[in-house]
Amino acid sequence: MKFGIMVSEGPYTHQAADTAYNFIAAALEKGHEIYRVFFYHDGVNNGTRLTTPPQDDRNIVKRWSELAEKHEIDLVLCVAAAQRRGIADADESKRNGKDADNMAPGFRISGLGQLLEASIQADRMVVFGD
Amino acid sequence: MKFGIMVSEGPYTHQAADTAYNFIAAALEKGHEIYRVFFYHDGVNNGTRLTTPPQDDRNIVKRWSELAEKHEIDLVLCVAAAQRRGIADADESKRNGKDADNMAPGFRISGLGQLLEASIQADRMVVFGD
Amino acid sequence: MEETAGEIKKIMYVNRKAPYGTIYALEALEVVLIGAAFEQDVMMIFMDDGVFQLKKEQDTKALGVKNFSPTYRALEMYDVEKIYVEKESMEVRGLTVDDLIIPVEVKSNEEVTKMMGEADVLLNF
Amino acid sequence: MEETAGEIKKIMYVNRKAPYGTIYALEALEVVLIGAAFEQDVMMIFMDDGVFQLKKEQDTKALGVKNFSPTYRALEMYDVEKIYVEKESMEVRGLTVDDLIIPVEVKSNEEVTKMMGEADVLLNF
Amino acid sequence: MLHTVNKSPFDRHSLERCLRTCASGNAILLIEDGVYGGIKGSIIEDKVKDAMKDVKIYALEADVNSRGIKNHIMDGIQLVDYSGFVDLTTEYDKVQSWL
Amino acid sequence: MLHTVNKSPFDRHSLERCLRTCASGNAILLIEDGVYGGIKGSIIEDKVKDAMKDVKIYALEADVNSRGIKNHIMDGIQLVDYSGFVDLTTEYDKVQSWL
Repeated sequence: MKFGIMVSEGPYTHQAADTAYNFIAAALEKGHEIYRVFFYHDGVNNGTRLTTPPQDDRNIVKRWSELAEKHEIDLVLCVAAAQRRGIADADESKRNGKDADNMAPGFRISGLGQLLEASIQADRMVVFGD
Repeated sequence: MKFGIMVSEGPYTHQAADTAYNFIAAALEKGHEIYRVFFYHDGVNNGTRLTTPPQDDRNIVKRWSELAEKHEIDLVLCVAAAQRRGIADADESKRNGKDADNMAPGFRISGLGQLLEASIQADRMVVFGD
Repeated sequence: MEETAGEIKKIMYVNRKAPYGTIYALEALEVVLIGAAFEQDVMMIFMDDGVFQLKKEQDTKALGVKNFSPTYRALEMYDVEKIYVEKESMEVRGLTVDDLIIPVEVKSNEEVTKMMGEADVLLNF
Repeated sequence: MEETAGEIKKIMYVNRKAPYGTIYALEALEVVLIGAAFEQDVMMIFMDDGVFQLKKEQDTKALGVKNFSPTYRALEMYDVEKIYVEKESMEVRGLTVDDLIIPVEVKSNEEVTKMMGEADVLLNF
Repeated sequence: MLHTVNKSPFDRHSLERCLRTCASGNAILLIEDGVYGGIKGSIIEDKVKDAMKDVKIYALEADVNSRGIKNHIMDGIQLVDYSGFVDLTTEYDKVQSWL
Repeated sequence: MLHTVNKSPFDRHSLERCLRTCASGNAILLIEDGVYGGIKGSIIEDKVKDAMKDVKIYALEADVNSRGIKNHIMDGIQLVDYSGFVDLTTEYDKVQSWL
């Protein structure tokens, strides 16, 4: 089956990002397809490469990046939500007149249409939030 | 009177950062002293200069930076919380082996001791969170 | 944008959170507005604290944030016409339809259950 | 660090949130450990879902996060000895002191009210 | 002692816990989504009224107005602005935030 | 239709709202802090038991274990792992997350 996933909270503070990751890993293991993971609200904070979690803790951002690379999963950060919260790739950073960017590898920034499209294309839409 | 403030949530998602700001502005207006604002948990996300809120919305981060400059207020981001969430000044960024930093002007990164110290030194401690 | 034409899904936006205390209501509204371009069969249900989103007389001047409640009035222009409010959620909060900024269809909890059952996709905010 | 010596304040850490679902419990514990160096008169109250922080038998292997509940056992070494749990909060959740990972003093809601009144500073997590 | 409650009583249990735990002579300030606790005709009204015999209840005006419930606030709940919020924190010896 | 509840019923009202709104034949999966809703001897137990006449209730094992409540889960609530969570989402036609 084809899954669309929405993640609405950032890493570490709420469990949503962990549950979503574990769900997706299990779905892939069973041979399902992940059509897209759409990060909305504080969920965009999953896409910053500047996190440095404690040595004995999981690295949530890196885990997403590795998942995207290994399984070619489309990880999309909502552009409007990302602007509000200070997540930017090089293009966004330039467009917003910023002097730095912080997006992690494996993510891309795009519009809310990507959420709707995933909702329409996927066989199942699952929302993880607070 | 001397106030210590703790802000436990990031900008935009929860109202805590707005309430804290409005409270502090009113306290300063009345001649009170703000001993320190300590940003903990997701509160550290108040300290990123990469936010680009919509034109017709308030700029929460900039508002903090301006407040700090105008009134010489000590805005402290908890280092452990900031590392987990990807907020770093130039030093932190270098120490953590990162290629970029994102801390906004007027903030500084320091340890949890700063929260305790504020709790002890201030006449009143007020916590804003979720 | 309409590569998805042909497939029409029943999309239900489930709005259960109050405005201003958190951003979910505002960002949910942004989804609905963008979603209109996809020409699906959409409906919005306001239940629990979500009914407060539609409260009349919101005045955000002293708060210093944007009052986004007038945007609900624009939903009609976006062809979002199926807007439901759960009866029990209003009652618990001491509200009636006269307190709401737009005309809505009031549905009982039982009817909400049925509508949820008939939707293809539920988007939760 | 002890520039503040001389002033001893009664600091009450108010723990009302469950572990793992959110990070507040873990980060509150970090405050308490660091705070021990300040040699104040500290106490911790666990009430509402905060009592779940002290639940025995936490096993986080399948979750993939660190089990931080053993750290509560270390509080004693940090001279954090006043650890209270609200009786009513346990009852509502079907828990007893036998379910808890460390010995605590059980306080009624009325006693909690009194203790809060006697504290100088309340830190809320 | 001043208590702040910032969550809707229809979503969370924090207002009820605050009402149960606050001491006679304390004050409660409803802020953010907590102001919904001050609404007339809601299922929480009786509990709030009952508490008002022992504690003074305030609501933050900016939060009341933004939510459009100024005309719905129960009699006896006093509205304060941010300056009034600051005054309450100085008038009482400490603050308990029911997060 | 599958419902997920991720909040403690002692903190929020989402489990109660879910129990009231779900249809006969639906399933409910307790995840994250929602697993506390499955505890024996709590004040919510009767409501959950009552709902189990019409809906099947599951709890996510990783969340149950991490919270140390494996031996406290009510009879009739079935534990599933993440793979079982995925199966439930495919078995039922859609998911309602009671955030």
